[in-house]
Order: sequence, then structure tokens, then C-alpha cells
Amino acid sequence: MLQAAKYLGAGLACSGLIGAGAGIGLVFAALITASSRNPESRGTAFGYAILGFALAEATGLFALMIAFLVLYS
Amino acid sequence: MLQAAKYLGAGLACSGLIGAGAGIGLVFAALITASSRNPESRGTAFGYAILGFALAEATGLFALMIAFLVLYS
Amino acid sequence: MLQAAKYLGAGLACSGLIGAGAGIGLVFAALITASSRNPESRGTAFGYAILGFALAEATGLFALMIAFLVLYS
Amino acid sequence: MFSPLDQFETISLFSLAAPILGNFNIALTNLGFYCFLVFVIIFGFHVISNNNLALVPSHYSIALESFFASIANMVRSQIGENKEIYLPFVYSLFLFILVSNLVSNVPYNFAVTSSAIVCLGLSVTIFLSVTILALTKHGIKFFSFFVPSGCPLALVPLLVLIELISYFARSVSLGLRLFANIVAGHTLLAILSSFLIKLFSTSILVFFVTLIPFALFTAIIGLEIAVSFIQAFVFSLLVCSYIKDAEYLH
Repeated sequence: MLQAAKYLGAGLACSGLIGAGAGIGLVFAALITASSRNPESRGTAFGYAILGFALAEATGLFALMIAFLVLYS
Repeated sequence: MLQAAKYLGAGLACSGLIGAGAGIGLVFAALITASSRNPESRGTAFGYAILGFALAEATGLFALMIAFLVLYS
Repeated sequence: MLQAAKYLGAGLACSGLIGAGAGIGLVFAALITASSRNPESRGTAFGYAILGFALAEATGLFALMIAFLVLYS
Repeated sequence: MFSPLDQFETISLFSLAAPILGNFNIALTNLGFYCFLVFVIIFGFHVISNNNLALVPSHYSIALESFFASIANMVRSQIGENKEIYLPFVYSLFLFILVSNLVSNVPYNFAVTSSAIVCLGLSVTIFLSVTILALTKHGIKFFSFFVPSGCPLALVPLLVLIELISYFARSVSLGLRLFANIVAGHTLLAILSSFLIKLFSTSILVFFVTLIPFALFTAIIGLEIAVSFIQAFVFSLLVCSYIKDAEYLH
């Protein structure tokens, strides 16, 4: 019974990754439009895109962390 | 039985992180477009982006706090 | 049994924070684009951003209040 | 059973329990020790960069002066040119949160801002002092703050209620934001590190395969250091904007 709840909890915890996926899509969409509109600002725009990717990814990792926590301890 | 409900509650609480991930993606998408369209306003735009990131992240982490609260107490 | 339902209820209540996170992202995305497009209107734009943030945050905190209400009383 | 959250417990290093005055008990906990450590680091850095008042600045004093100048013009741009009376308060708040976050990033160190008492205590006292400041400065007119300018009359009661609730939510959300970020970040690092240890210690082949998640782990540590700076910056920026609300009432 407890093990069943663990599996269900971990499955539900993965719903937190929806936002991270959408956020990273938005960041790179903006990077592509920005680098096409203004090619010489490609360097800093890429830097911001990597930073935005890392920070949006962090929220997804938090959800994954809860999933591991629920699954294994 | 109670422990099972804790796991399920923590898993469900992770759904709060969806908004934070999407919000951060939106903020950095706007930063990238703004910095490519108007490079000399990059400084203040980056300041607003960091502020927007932290405030959007906070809502996701409130949900994570509830998940920890439910899981461990 | 009752306590189990409390945990589930608090977990479900966290889904209310999704809107707050996305809303704050939208507000600050608009602020960044606005401040890069029209730098001298930065003052009033920042005031509206903080007002918009407070109102969007309020909805998320209503959801959080319900979660605490369900969890502890 | 290893729980990633037990790194945040305050353990009393050594305590003095005397039955005088009704079981008097004073203990130096690891929280108190790390607060003192942060104070020593900040004080030492200022003493070093003081460069015993030499006219020609040393590297340290240049770094500290540029750091102070960036906080100063943040406060000046936020609160206003002639309101520099709040600068020392915001500067010390920023430095305390920054140094305690950076100290907590070192493995096996206790995070001062990960104890709810410190964060919520900071945010509630700041909230109360800002409200008292606004009340003494504006008296009854302070309550006009809850009516956003230029909104139709019919909407006023609803907006006032929402503004009131979001004003009182400031006291909690300010501290909870810092607390939640640090606790979630350190728990993530604790879980990933215990996961990597298991992977590294299985066999040589797996050792090389796990170098990839290890790169992810070092990226997250970099992210954690960035979050420490961001949280200190956002906490003091929000304190400045709350003081501005108390000073200028819209």
C-alpha cells in the first residue's frame, strides 16, 4: 500500500516539469528571433539564453528532486 | 495509510512549479528580445529580469515549501 | 483518515500558484520590453509592474492561505 | 535513515544549563556560531580594505568602494536622492544575506538564512518598522495608500481588500522567498550528491559514465552561487521599494 503511494506520488511530482519545458521553449524562441533580427548582439543574447535555460531548468529539477525524495526515501 | 497520503500530497504539491517555470521563461524571453532590440538599455533590463526571475521563482518555491511541509511534518 | 485527506487537500491547493507564477512572468516581461522600448517612461512602468506583481501575488497567496487552512484547521 | 533536510537542524555546540532563575539555559548553537562567523568575515573584510586610511587605495578598498557605490546608487535610484539615511541599513542587510549565503555554499557549512527564525524574523521586523515609519510620517493619510490612484469608485472596496491582503502578505513573502530558495537549493544539492556518491562508487566504468551528471552537479553549484547573489539583491531591492512606499505613498 505504501509502495503504491510512492509510485503515485512520484508520478504526480513529474507534473512540475511542464513549466520548465515551456519556459525553455520560450527562452530559445526569443533567442532565435533576437539573433535573426540583430545578428551582432548574438553573443550576449546567447549568454542570457543559457542563463535563462539554467534558471528555468532549476524549477524542473526541484520537481524531479521531490519525485526522487518520494520514490526512494 | 497516513504516510501514503503524505507521499501523494507532496507529489500533488509539485504542480505549483509549473507557473514558476513558465514565468521565468517569459521573463528571459523578454530580456533577450529587449537586449537585442535596444542594446544600451541592457543594464536596467537585466536588473528587472533578475527581479522578475526571483519573484516568479518565489511562487514556485512556496509550493515546494508546502510539499516539504506535507512530506516531513 | 481525516489527516490523510488534509495532506491531499493541501497538496491540491498548491496548484493555485501556477497562475501567480505565470502572471508575474508576464508582468515583468512587459516591463522589460516597455523599458527597453521607451526608457523615459521607466518610472511609471516600474510602479505599475510592482502593483501588477502585488495583485498577481495576492491570488497565489489566497491559494496558499487555503492550503494552510486545510492543513492546520 | 539519511534525510536531506537534517542539514538544517540547529545543534547546540555547548550549552550552560544552570538551575538558577528557573533552569536558566544558554547555548551556543551552530546558528549562533555561523552568525558570528559571518560577522567576523564582514568586519575583517572592512578592516583589510580600510588600508589604514592610506590615500592610495589598495585592491581591497577599490573592490569594497565599487561594491558600496553600486548599493548606494541602487538605494538612491529606488528611494530618492535625499533619502540616504537608509543606505547603511540596506547595505548591512545586503552584505549579511550575501555573505551568509556564500558561506552556506561551502559543503558541510550551516546556512544561516535556512533557519526560518532568521528569515521570517528579518522580514516581519522590516515590515513592522516600515509600517510604523509610514504611520508616523503620514498619519491617517497612510490609508490612502491602499486605494490605487485613478480607479472607478465602484471597484474601490474590492481593490482595497486585495491591496490590504497583499500589503500584509509582504511581511511573510519577503522572508519566505529567501528561506525557500536556500532550503530548496541545498536540499537539491544534498540529494544529487548522495545520488552521485552511489554511482561513483560502483565500478570504474560507471565512474567515467557519471562524469556527465557530475558536470550537471557542478553547473547546479554555480547556479546555487548565482542564486545567493540574486536573493541578496532582490531582498534588499524589495526592502528599498517598501521604504519608498512608506516615504512617498505612491
